[in-house]
Amino acid sequence: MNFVRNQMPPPSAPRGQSQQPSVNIQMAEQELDMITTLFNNILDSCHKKCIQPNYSEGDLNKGEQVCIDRCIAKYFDVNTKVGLQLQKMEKVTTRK
Amino acid sequence: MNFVRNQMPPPSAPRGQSQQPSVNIQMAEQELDMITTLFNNILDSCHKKCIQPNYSEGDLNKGEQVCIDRCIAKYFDVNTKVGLQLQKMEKVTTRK
Amino acid sequence: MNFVRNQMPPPSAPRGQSQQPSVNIQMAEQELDMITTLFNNILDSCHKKCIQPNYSEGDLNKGEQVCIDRCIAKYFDVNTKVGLQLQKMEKVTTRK
Amino acid sequence: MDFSNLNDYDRKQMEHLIEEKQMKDFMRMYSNLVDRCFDNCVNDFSTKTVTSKENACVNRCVEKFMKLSERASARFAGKYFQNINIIKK
Amino acid sequence: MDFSNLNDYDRKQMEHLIEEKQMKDFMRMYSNLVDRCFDNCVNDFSTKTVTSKENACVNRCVEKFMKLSERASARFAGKYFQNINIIKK
Amino acid sequence: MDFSNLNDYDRKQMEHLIEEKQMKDFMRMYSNLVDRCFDNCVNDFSTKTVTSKENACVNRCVEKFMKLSERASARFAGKYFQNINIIKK
Repeated sequence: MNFVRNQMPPPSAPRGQSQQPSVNIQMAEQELDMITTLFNNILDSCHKKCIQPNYSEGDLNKGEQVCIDRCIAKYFDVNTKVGLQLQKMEKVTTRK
Repeated sequence: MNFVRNQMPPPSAPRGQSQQPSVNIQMAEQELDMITTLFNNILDSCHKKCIQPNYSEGDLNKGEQVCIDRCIAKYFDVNTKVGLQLQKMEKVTTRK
Repeated sequence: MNFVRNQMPPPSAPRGQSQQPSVNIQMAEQELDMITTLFNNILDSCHKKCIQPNYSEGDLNKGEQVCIDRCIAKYFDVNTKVGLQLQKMEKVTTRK
Repeated sequence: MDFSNLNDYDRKQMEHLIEEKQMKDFMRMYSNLVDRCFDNCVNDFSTKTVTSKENACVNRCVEKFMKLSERASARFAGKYFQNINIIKK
Repeated sequence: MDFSNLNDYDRKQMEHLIEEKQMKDFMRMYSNLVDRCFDNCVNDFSTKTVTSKENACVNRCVEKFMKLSERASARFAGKYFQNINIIKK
Repeated sequence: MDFSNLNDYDRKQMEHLIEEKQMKDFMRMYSNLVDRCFDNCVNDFSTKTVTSKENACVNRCVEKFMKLSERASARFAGKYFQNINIIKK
């Protein structure tokens, strides 16, 4: 998960700007958990979709590399779309 | 998990009644976790048993509805039976 | 997980000996979590490899017993080998 | 879950704890839903764009799951009341 | 896991932590066991009652798993002692 | 994840939290990797020793996964930047 330290995403204004340390920490922690979970799920899903479990060799062959790149792109998009759909459903049912 | 807020189960006397805040909180938290886990496992299992993964439509058809109701009832019963069986086994082996 | 209490592993000197309670607790907790996870994964994997899900009887038959013993031994070895391989890879890429 | 024996301080703490757990549980549900719908609907890796067919499948997958969750919520509460006496020794 | 270098305060804390973790681990094991036995044994949804056949299957499933856990506990402790030197660099 | 609005105390706390989470995440990755490679590679229970064939398979399994993780890390960071505006309402 080194990408967290090495490549910081662009700044994003946290909601409800507050001077209370615990709230900022809590929000930062939640975002960190979301990113970690998303990354780990991508590893799992794309391993399942793109890599044969017979492990004929240790390197990724060309086909696997292409599959992985596309899998990650698609997973991200599905992640976004599902989020938007859930938001829309929330507004309709006001279940929150 | 809104049913937690909206539909409180009937009162149950906690064991070891104590005035220490942390113990009461701990027990309440444990019970909450059990309920949440049970609910989420039911969603997973009954989705697996009752819903075809081709998703021909977004609504639940009549067959799926009936299957889901029965699946939930059965899951609850299995949950109870397993609990009772584990209790019986504990007493036999006094493994605790 | 009673083996934790009943059969303490041989003493191991913790790294960075310090008088700070929290560091010792943290390291002990981490080790405990590793052991618990390893044990639970062994139960899962060896159940999958050795036990038929038709459950014709409650006892473990002779074949299952032998399979389980060998499965546990092999799982442990794979656990060690993977650990050593990851260490070797760390040194090569100095990714830490 | 009887909260009537908790004092005011505990009650506030419990409310905050429930809020925190509901947030965590929503995040977990969201992640699992994405995983489920991706695994079931996305199989065409000849392109890096989600096809309209896959898109429609994901849509229905999400809707189906939320409807399942809604129905299960109702049935679950009912069954929980029924069983609460058997589980407590 | 050497607890001899922990002072009395730490030792008490560690004992409490182990108790808490054993409780959580038992709950996890219980939930997983229900899930496993339900998935493997319950497949007849023409009725909302657990059939006697399914009941017997669940019984054997639970017994089989607990016997596996018992055997694994014994073998695990043995193997842990064997390997402890290899893992620690 | 903007840390510029955190004061010095928070920043230290956050750094410690990230370290703790990275350690936990590494442990989780390690456990899952052992599980995955064991499940896929080890199937010969006529012996209690890992065969050379199984050994080689585990080796390649680990290498393959780490290479996947490396590639995914790079692509992931890129995609995260791309999408950050869509997700934030």
